[in-house]
Amino acid sequence: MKFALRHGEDRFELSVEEEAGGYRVNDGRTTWHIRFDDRRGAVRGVVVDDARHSVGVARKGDTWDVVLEGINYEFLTRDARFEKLLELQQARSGVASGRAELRAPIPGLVTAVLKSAGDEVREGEPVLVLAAMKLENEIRSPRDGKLAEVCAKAGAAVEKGELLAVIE
Amino acid sequence: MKFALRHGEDRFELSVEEEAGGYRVNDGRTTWHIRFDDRRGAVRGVVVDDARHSVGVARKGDTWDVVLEGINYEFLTRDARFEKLLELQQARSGVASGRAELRAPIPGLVTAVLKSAGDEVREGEPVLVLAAMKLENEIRSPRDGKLAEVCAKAGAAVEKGELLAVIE
Amino acid sequence: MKSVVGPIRKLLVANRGEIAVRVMRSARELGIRTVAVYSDADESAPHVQFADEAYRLGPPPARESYLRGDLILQAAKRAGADAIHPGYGFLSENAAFAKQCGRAGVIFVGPSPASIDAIGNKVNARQLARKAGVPTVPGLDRAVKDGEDLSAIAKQIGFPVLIKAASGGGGRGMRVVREPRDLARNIREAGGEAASAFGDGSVFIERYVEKPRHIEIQVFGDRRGNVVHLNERECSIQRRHQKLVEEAPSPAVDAKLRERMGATAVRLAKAVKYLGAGTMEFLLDRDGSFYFLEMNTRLQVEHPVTEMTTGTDLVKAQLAVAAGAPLAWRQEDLAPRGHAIEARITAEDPFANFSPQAGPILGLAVPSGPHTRWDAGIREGGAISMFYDSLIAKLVCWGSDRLEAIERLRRALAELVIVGVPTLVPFHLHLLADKRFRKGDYHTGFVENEFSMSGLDRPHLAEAAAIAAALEYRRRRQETPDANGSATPGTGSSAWKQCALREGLRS
Amino acid sequence: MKSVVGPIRKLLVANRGEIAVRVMRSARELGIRTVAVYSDADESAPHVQFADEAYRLGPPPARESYLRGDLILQAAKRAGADAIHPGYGFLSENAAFAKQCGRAGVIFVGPSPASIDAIGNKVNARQLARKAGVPTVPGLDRAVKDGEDLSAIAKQIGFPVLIKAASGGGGRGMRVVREPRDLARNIREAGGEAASAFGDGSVFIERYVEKPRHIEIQVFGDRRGNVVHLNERECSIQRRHQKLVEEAPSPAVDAKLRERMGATAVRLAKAVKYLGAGTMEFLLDRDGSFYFLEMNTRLQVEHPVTEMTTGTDLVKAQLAVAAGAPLAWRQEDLAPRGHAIEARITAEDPFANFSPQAGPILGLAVPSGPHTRWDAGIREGGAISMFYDSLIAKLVCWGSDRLEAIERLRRALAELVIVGVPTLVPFHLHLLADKRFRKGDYHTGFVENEFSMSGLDRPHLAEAAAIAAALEYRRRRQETPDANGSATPGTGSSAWKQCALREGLRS
Repeated sequence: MKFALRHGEDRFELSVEEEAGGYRVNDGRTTWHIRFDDRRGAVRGVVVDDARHSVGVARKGDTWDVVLEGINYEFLTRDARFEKLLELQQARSGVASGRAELRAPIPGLVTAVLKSAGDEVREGEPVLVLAAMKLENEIRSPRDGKLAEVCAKAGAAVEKGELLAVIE
Repeated sequence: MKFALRHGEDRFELSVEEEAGGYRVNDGRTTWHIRFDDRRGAVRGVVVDDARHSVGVARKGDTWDVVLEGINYEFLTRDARFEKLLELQQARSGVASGRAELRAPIPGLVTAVLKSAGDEVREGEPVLVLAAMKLENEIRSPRDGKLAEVCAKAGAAVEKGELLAVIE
Repeated sequence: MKSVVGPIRKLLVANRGEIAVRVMRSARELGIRTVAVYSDADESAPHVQFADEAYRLGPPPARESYLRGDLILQAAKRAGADAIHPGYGFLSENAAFAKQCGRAGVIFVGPSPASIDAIGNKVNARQLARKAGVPTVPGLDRAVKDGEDLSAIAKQIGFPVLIKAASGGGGRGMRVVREPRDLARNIREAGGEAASAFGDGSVFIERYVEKPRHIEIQVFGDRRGNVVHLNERECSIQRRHQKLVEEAPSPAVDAKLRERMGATAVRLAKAVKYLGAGTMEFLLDRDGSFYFLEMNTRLQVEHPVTEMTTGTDLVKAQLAVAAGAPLAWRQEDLAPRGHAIEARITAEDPFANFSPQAGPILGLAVPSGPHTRWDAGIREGGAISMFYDSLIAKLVCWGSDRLEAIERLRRALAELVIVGVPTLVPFHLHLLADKRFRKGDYHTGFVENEFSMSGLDRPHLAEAAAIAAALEYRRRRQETPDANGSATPGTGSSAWKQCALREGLRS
Repeated sequence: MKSVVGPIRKLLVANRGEIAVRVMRSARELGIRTVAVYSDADESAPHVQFADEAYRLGPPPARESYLRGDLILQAAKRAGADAIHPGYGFLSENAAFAKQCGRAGVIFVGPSPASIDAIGNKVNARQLARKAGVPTVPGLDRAVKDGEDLSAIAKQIGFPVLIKAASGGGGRGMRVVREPRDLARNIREAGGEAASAFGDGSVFIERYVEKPRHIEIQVFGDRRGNVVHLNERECSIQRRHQKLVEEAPSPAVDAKLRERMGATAVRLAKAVKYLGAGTMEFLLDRDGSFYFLEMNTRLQVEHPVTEMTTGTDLVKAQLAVAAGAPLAWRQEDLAPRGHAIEARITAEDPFANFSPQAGPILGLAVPSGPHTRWDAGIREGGAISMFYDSLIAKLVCWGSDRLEAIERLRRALAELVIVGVPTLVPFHLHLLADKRFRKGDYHTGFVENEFSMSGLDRPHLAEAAAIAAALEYRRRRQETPDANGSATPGTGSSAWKQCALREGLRS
């Protein structure tokens, strides 16, 4: 069975097969022999070849959160066929055409909306202010362009990843 | 909705209704106002009238384990209608007819079977020996009678509650 | 202003998170009943679950809940609480609230409003210090006035200068300015930040000391005027003036300097008739001279390193002196024993410029064992709210010497697993392995200017993490077709199809 | 017999549960790689997960796994371990295993086989003690012989007498006999129990001291012949000779008695050239006289109370002296500071005659906070196996005095929640509230003869528990029709019907 995973820029395409005492996992270049503690609960043991790790793993909405040596990895996990489909879709949609989305990097409260739909913005120019954890964060435009849409409203609470504005 | 619970000799028949901010629970004599922390996880808060408790609660097979002030309660939980059915069934079966079952009080290893089917036993007489946690426990007959059946075999591991012998 | 004194039988803790739990632990051990207050975001938070009683304050934002002194006093009245412990942050250094407590006949566990007024404000504190003969950093002895000629002031002090808010703490409203032309803008910005954080926009200016150490002295006073100190804490591991790691004793302070700094702090505390726990912050220059910065008139986040090296319970001592008892310690019993280090566990991503994170706590494995302390306000199944500070827990280790404490903390950090939000754990593991840190060779600018997280996210770790994610995904998918990954054993392939279908619909 | 000495880079821990984890923690802090061994029952147990490497020994029974010295040495060879730490129990006091380690070129972290032989056997130990001028309880200086005239011996000693196994510890093979006619039967039974527990059925007889205290002295020796003691531990809270609660210092020992008992223990340890951690057990009579009982030639379960009152890490010290280092402590640095108490958390039901319990750990909330230590070999999602000892964790608290330590332990016990198996927690909560215990007024027979759990299971608690069970049952039933109570939101009534149906089928 094949699995495609993404964490930030990194992509992993892993094939998994059962073998005696565990699994054989391959990413096209390397093969690992894995033992994975199958009890329930969020903290488990995983043995990669001979290296033993204590690993935290839990599903969070659409992603899988994995913690290893304190580092938090957030994986989008899909089977490989599905990943191909998704890429095709994205190629067809606006992603490749120069459209940029401004999404909330953290959950927070929108305390000010500085631009309106139709405004021109320069790269680095603040579009709105998001307050979270006692700090105010300016959300800036990733490039020069025109605001096609501003979805955020001052006073509204937004979730992480929520669409705030679209630049074209 | 009505619930019947048993813990050892104690029986509780509780009716539960939702009310603002929580539940109203009644056992026929007393009414309690309850708030119950609805997050997931095994350790939760329960407020009974004004008394706040931290409570551990988890399902274990057919029973619910509840821990309160360190004390472990094991409840057989069924709705009240079902409980009635069960009692009828038990009344019809051998429970009331003087048949006694010898069940393993703890999981362990049967290290010796001292009696065979057909043997007469007196109350308190050891029938077999169950080793668990470095101690040997003699399992004794609850009353005078004749062994109708001895299911336990020396050397076998038994689970808690497993039938070891039947006395008639 | 009369002060309320008397036995404490019921204590309201006007705070949340780890410090509320920590305060309630000591109260419990003293047989004092505990009362929690909470915002709607915290209805089933650990501090609420821990308390004997709990009262709702209001909606999640602090201004509508934990900063509402009036609602807190109402709750205290309803509960019949004799005393209020403010923790740190929120209303802990608010003289007006302390006054209101006094008027309502409730003990405020902290110094008198007069002491807070006298020394809690940084400008006043500097003046007080000068009078008491305590050295301060050269600077303006008062807040900057609107339209004032800044160039003259700055020339007099000399660049670089530091702009600081007169009220509050924690680095908000602080700016370093190296060039005269940046001065006016920074004063404006700092003032704005201070106004929104503390409700007081006044700022002042002082010389910026290069590569100093942040050393603070814990002091403690009773109602009879006795004051002792409990040695120093080293807090130079900071980022944007937020402390990340604290230790006691400081690698830069020897017994002689400890005695000098301690005596200075005690002198100043006596000058304001200080009651309870307070902290004098100093800058320690590389030449061994030290300057008084400000006083925090409350319990500090980092108090556990002092407790572990002196065998004390500072919260119990706060409650005792607040109730009128004399100090139970003599100065000579308080020499530091061994070494303790605290790692602040915040929900911040050290790989993403320390950006704060909110989210659910999906899994939690907590370190323990010899000489290891875990103070936390989180639990599995709970959540980190975006409405409050990102500090979620503290991990503190003691060792017979500094190196043992460091190695113990590394061991304990390796045991800690928090699933659901990125935390500072990888930062701490990296810092504790750093040669300069291990030698004790660091200053307040170390983390920002001389330390980097790059290269830490090793490829083999990401691979192992991806493998774990894939295997867990596979296991759950084989068990169940539903979105919550629960355990309905089903046939692998049909489950697979349903899952793919649902994900297809979602994209 | 040559002894193996040298630096330790990789340590195999020949044990399981809390003590294996505890030993590995110290090894980690020293930068030593850790190797676990496990039986099939422990494949994903905490001690296995904690280690850098892990090797399977065999099936669950200890005789086929943790007692198989040959398999353990094979694992050490495969792993390239320099040393083996035996923990307590299992092979920790087995001179033959220590000898095999030496032959295999692996450091046995413990005393030499010669020391174990000389003092590990109780009969030898008594003779040694007499020679060294250490008082012992009047009794037979050798094992009872088959067919010996017991009445003469008993008359000489005087009733009541105590029958004890010559090897092993922990109360197995022990009997008090008050009447001459019960003597022969009890010797036979004790011998049988000892034979099955320790592989050695020899027993001996001594006077039974009435209402004594069980006081033990921690000693420590290095390869150069230096020996120090780390004060006493009070272990009189026992049941069937199993310790339940231990504290340091003892409420019955003052500085003068501590010095006398300590000097006695050091003298005896020097007499056998004792290496590493060992414990001299004494009976303390009500008149202040004390009698040597036996020596445990290993780390004790209750060592944390010593660590917390002396600021030490006994496992690190064991590893250091095993590798040839001299003791790092001077006797004058080891005076006890404050007070520590340990509660043994065993899977035993105090409401059912302390019967041992096995089962899954379905939920776990662990205490923490100031001066609180949790040493455990369990985790949520794991299980208590019927194959091993019922000790699953230890909760230890320190306080500036005994009463503070007691109140802190009560607070911490109240935080502890273990769902899935009954534990000793209610026993501890009840004991710590007992007036006689709080006054320090108890002896080794206290729990069995003067203390009762009756009346503790208050009706309102059972009601609250029943209510929680009903509400949780209701919530899960409304959410899901499946047996695992997972989270598929469904319509309440149809879910209900399915559930009832399934349960009907099951009965």
